[in-house]
Amino acid sequence: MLALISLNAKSGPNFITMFQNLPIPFLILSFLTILSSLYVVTSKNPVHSVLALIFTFFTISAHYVLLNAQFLAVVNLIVYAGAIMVLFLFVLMLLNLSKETEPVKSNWWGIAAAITAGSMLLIVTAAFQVTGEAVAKNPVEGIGLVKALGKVLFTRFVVPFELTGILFLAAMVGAVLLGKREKNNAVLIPKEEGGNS
Amino acid sequence: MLTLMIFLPLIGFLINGLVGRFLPKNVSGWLGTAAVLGSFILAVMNFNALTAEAGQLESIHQKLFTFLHVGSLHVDFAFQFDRLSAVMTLIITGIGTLIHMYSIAYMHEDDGLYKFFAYLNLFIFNMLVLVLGSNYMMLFFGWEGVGLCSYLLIGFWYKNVDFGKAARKAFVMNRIGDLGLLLGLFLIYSTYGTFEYQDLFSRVFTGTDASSNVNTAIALLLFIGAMGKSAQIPLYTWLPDAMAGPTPVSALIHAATMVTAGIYLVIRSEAIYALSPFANEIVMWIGLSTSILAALIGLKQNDIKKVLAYSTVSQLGLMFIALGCGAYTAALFHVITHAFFKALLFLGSGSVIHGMHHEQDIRQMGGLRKKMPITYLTFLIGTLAITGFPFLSGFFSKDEILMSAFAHNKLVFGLALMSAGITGFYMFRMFFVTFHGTYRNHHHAYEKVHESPLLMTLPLLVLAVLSVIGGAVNLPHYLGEGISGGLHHLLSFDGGGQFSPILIYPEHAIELSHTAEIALLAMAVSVFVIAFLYTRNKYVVKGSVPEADADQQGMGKVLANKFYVDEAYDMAFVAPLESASDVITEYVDEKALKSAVDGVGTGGYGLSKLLSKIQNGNIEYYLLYMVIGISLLLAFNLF
Amino acid sequence: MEIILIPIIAALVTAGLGKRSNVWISTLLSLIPLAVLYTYFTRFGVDNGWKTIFDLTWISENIRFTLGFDGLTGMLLLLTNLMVPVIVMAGIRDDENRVKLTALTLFMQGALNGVFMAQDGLMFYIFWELALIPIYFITLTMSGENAFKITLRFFLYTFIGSLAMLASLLYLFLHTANYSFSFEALRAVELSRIESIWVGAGILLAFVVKIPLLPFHSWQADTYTHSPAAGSMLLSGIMLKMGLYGLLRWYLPLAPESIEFFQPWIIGLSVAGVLYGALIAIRQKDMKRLIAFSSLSHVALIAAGIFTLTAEGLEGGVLQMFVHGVNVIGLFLVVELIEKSTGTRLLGELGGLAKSNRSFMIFFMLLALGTVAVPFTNGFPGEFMLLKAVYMYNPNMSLLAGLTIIFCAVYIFRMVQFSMFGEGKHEVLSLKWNEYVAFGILSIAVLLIGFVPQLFVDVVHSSILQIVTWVSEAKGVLS
Amino acid sequence: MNLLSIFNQVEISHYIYLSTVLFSIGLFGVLFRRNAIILLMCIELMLNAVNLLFTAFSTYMGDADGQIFVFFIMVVAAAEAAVGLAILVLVYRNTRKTDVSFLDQLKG
Repeated sequence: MLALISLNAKSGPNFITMFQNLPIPFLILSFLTILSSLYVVTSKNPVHSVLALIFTFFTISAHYVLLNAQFLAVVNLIVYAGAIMVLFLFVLMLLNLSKETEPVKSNWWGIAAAITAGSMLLIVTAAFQVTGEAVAKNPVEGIGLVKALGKVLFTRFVVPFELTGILFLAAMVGAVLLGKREKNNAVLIPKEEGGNS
Repeated sequence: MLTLMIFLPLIGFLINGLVGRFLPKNVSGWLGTAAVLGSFILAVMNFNALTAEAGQLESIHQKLFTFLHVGSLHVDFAFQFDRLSAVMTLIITGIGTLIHMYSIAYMHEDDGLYKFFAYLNLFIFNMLVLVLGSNYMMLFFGWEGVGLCSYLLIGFWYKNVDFGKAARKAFVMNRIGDLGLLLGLFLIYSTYGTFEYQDLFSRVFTGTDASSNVNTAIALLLFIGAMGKSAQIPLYTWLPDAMAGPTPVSALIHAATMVTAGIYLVIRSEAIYALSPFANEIVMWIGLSTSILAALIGLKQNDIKKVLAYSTVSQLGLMFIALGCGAYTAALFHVITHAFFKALLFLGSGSVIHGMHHEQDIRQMGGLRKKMPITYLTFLIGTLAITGFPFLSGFFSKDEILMSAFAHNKLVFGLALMSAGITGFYMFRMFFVTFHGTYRNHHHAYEKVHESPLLMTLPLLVLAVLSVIGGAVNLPHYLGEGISGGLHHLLSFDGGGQFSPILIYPEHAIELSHTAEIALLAMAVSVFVIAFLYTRNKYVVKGSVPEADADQQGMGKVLANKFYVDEAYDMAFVAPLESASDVITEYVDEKALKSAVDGVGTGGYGLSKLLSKIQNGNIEYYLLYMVIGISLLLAFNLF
Repeated sequence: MEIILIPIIAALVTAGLGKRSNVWISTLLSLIPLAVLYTYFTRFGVDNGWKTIFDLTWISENIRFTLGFDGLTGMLLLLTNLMVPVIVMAGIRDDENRVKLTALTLFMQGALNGVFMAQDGLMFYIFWELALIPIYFITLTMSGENAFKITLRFFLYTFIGSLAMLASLLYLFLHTANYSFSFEALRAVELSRIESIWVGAGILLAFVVKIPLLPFHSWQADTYTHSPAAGSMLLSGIMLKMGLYGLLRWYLPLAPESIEFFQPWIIGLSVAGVLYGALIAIRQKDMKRLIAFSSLSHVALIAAGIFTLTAEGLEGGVLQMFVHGVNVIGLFLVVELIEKSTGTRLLGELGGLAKSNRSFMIFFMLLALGTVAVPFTNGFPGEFMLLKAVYMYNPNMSLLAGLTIIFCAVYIFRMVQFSMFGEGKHEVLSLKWNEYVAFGILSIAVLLIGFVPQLFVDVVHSSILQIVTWVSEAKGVLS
Repeated sequence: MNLLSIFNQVEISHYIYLSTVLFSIGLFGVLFRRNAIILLMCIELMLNAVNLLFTAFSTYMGDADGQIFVFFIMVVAAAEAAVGLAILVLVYRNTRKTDVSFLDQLKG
């Protein structure tokens, strides 16, 4: 951390002053994003986690709007908040996991995880401090709109686009296959642990 | 002719060694004898060629091949027959022949007779290489070779573990001396750049290549070798033990020839020794102390061969006194006479042992005079010769040593005279106890004691004659200038070559008046008379018998136990060495080093166990490791 | 090339024949390379440097399959191809392992020939490792209960050493002008002193482990003791010489700038090893162990001699390499026959064997004398030269190293005494034709070298001269 | 079109910090939680952090490619969630657990 601070001191505004000139909406949004994402990982109740995550996605969509990526903002809401998270919620409900069933991990594990994640954060920020250069601002009107995106997607990225279709197909088939109940599907679990009900 | 002379015994060795076991005993015996006899005859012929009236030669030199030529090292396999070598060769082959002959009878019962003769022949060969080599390397070959033969022959009766031990002791003690000799050789080579006697000595003589310190170092290192071979303090203890070998071996190797190799070495290196008075002093004092010590121990020994062994050590000490005083001729003279009478005594004792059915303890003997007349007579002559009975060979040679000591240092003379006097006591003690008095052995009936066969008594007789007249080789000058000093004239012959005489430097001239000489003679004779009368009174008139070792008291006990030197050596060298070996084996090699290596191995195991714990299948851990890994990777790239 | 291929083919043939092969066949097969070697000597001679006699593009244009021949190589090839027949003839017991052991031994012969002839650094390394493969199988599968542990220790040592050598060779390789592994190219690399010390240390480590010098020897005794006789013979008689050969052929020419740095260390360690091995040997009860430590002591003296960088030391070293090979193989053969006859090789349980078999006794004595370095046996000239070389380096060192002539007499004659002399408890079986021939070859070697060492020294003379020249040139560059 | 002229007030670095923080929180979740469903959610969170960064760069540099990538990431995320959840349901049916520790039973 000391290294980080010293790096900051070298390369511009320090950690506190860098927030001073920011627009209020951005600050509020960011604050909410971080808060809700923290709740996602710390909440003991999975349902709360899902709900917090959906909220996070909403805030991120708001960021997209701020960034003039309107199409993405909408898609994010539809796909993530709408589809994926509902899927999560649905599975939770289906398995009746709303209670706090998760085994508690020991403290040292939490500390280890925090240290590891923290050091990752530190390193990535430090990396930016060391190598980051001011990106030339080159805003182009309307690249976040469907029209512009569609043009790029169906010209330069048409092959990957088609490939994602295949990926979806595969995922769909896989999901269906996995979901199918089989007679003898306890292969994963040794008998003596008696997992099969 | 020279080569043939040297290689005849080797041929004998090869024949006996390879096919000896298929030959009848007599054949292999006579074969071995013939080889040495042939060698003797050739030696006489060579000697005549060397000293022929018309055109005397300094030496006959013969190079066979280059033994080694590497870098700065050049060693020829070459022989040099000069006057010193000639004298030694004659002793070796002459006495060798007699002892071979004697052995045919002495060893006739032994199954390994052919082997015995093979070893003896090999010994003669090595001894010839020693004295005939034309450089120090050749000397070293022979030096080691005779040591080996000595080992083989001491341990000849290999079934006896103690004999084997004695043999190894002899070899190892000799090797200690050899190491000194070897280092001396290295020093010679690095100083003078050659091993060849002629080149070397002319360089020593003319050049100022080396400081006197270096010469002293060389002389002392060579003397260490001589100590080992000639059984001087501190390396003498092997010689009495070496009596484990068959008696002819004791006569040939441990009395007449091999043990005098040390004397030969010093005489040969006279040029170097003469430049180092300090080394000479050391040689003299070592010789003196050895002479007295061995004589004292000899007083209380009851094994007939042990007495003779200590006597040999003592006489060798006397020779070194002479060398230390610069009386090289006297030393060589004593080598010759000593070879005669000591071989005689040993062979005589062998005859006694043979007659007594391998009994060696003189307390078990007595009164053998009547049963073994020839042995008795010859033994008497030998005893008289060694104790200095006037006008026998030992008288002249010993007196010459004493006189040179007198001229050099009165104290040394006194002590040497004492040593010579003690000789009289122990020799007569042994002689009287063995041949006079009453027969005391209860295991063998007196009637069974027999005189030895002719084959054994003949060499005795020959040697007895030589012991009587041997003094003629180098008569003192008070007997007349014309006939005296033969040996000295022989050795200091100067043919006018680059390096001429064996003895380059004049002897420390014995400038004594005739009166003084006569006085000294009188002292020596009176010491002899006292010894004779005292022992005769004690052992013949009173008929007392020496006590057993266990009954000895006070000083006698110390002497009977040989001053506890063997025990002291055991404590000081053998035991520490063995425990050092054990400690190193157990702690350093097994524990420290091996466990260090095994530590690497078990460390590897431990590490792999640790790593396999990491691979426990738990995905959370994997995740953690993955993230840590990525972090490290990034961090590494970053800084 | 033939000399490498023939033994390997012979190994395959032996393995293929299986139980149908016998001592005759394998002996004859192992003797063929000797004939080839003879033609090498006549065709190429031993003068005029290290001649390339086989050359083939291999991995690249500059990493070639090159074989060379000169006196030094010839000497080592002679040792290998003379001793392997001895081992095959008499050293392999007629039990279930015979075929396997014979095939592995023959394979080893080929690999060793490769090591001694390789003129390309990479080839040298590959043959060096290839020679380990047979010994790995021999020690692992035939050394009794502790085989794994012993083999592990052995291989830990050798692999670490080999890897260090590979690293050094690679470093040199990367600094060659055209990325070549050839001896000449590696030698031409100019190194600074520090570089040279590191490179030299890497190369040295491999050789020092194989020799082995003092702190790196603890693989030796156990491996020798527990391996079958043929394994011990191969290891001590020939494989050790790889290390010494490597010193002469690869270390000295490739990293001459580092010699001055290592010289006092290696000589010090060697002299310490001489005494260390001798001291331990004095009290060993197991004959094989005794010989192992005696070998440690003798080989250390060779290393010391080589590092004195004098002609006496180097040529004496090469001569002594040959001599030690002969003697140690002979002694192991003696022990093998004793063990085969009596079922034990512990000195306390033996005794009086001399009575039962006289010719065996003579052969044993001859080999023992050779080991003790009595004049007119093979041990003497080499030991003399080596001690003289050490004396020229430092007289005090030679005094210490010279103690070996005393200790050696102590332990060798102790072994002779306790096994052959005294009252008989066992008998040695009478020798068969193959054992007679084997002992005959060894005895001739013992006496021939003892009487005319110059014959053998001349063979290596020009090779050694060249090495000495290179080393002194490099020293000139430094100073 | 833009609701705020954000370029003038917010540097790209702020988005980088934000998304890094989000990513780290997701990472922490992945490491800390044992419930497989939460794990999947944390992964979604991390993916979104990346998406945000992509979008930010895309906008600041005036290049649409970044947003296309976000699009693809969403596709992959959706597929992943579908398959992952299907596996989860299957596992739950067998073990009555959604704990990731079941994975140490895998034999490979």
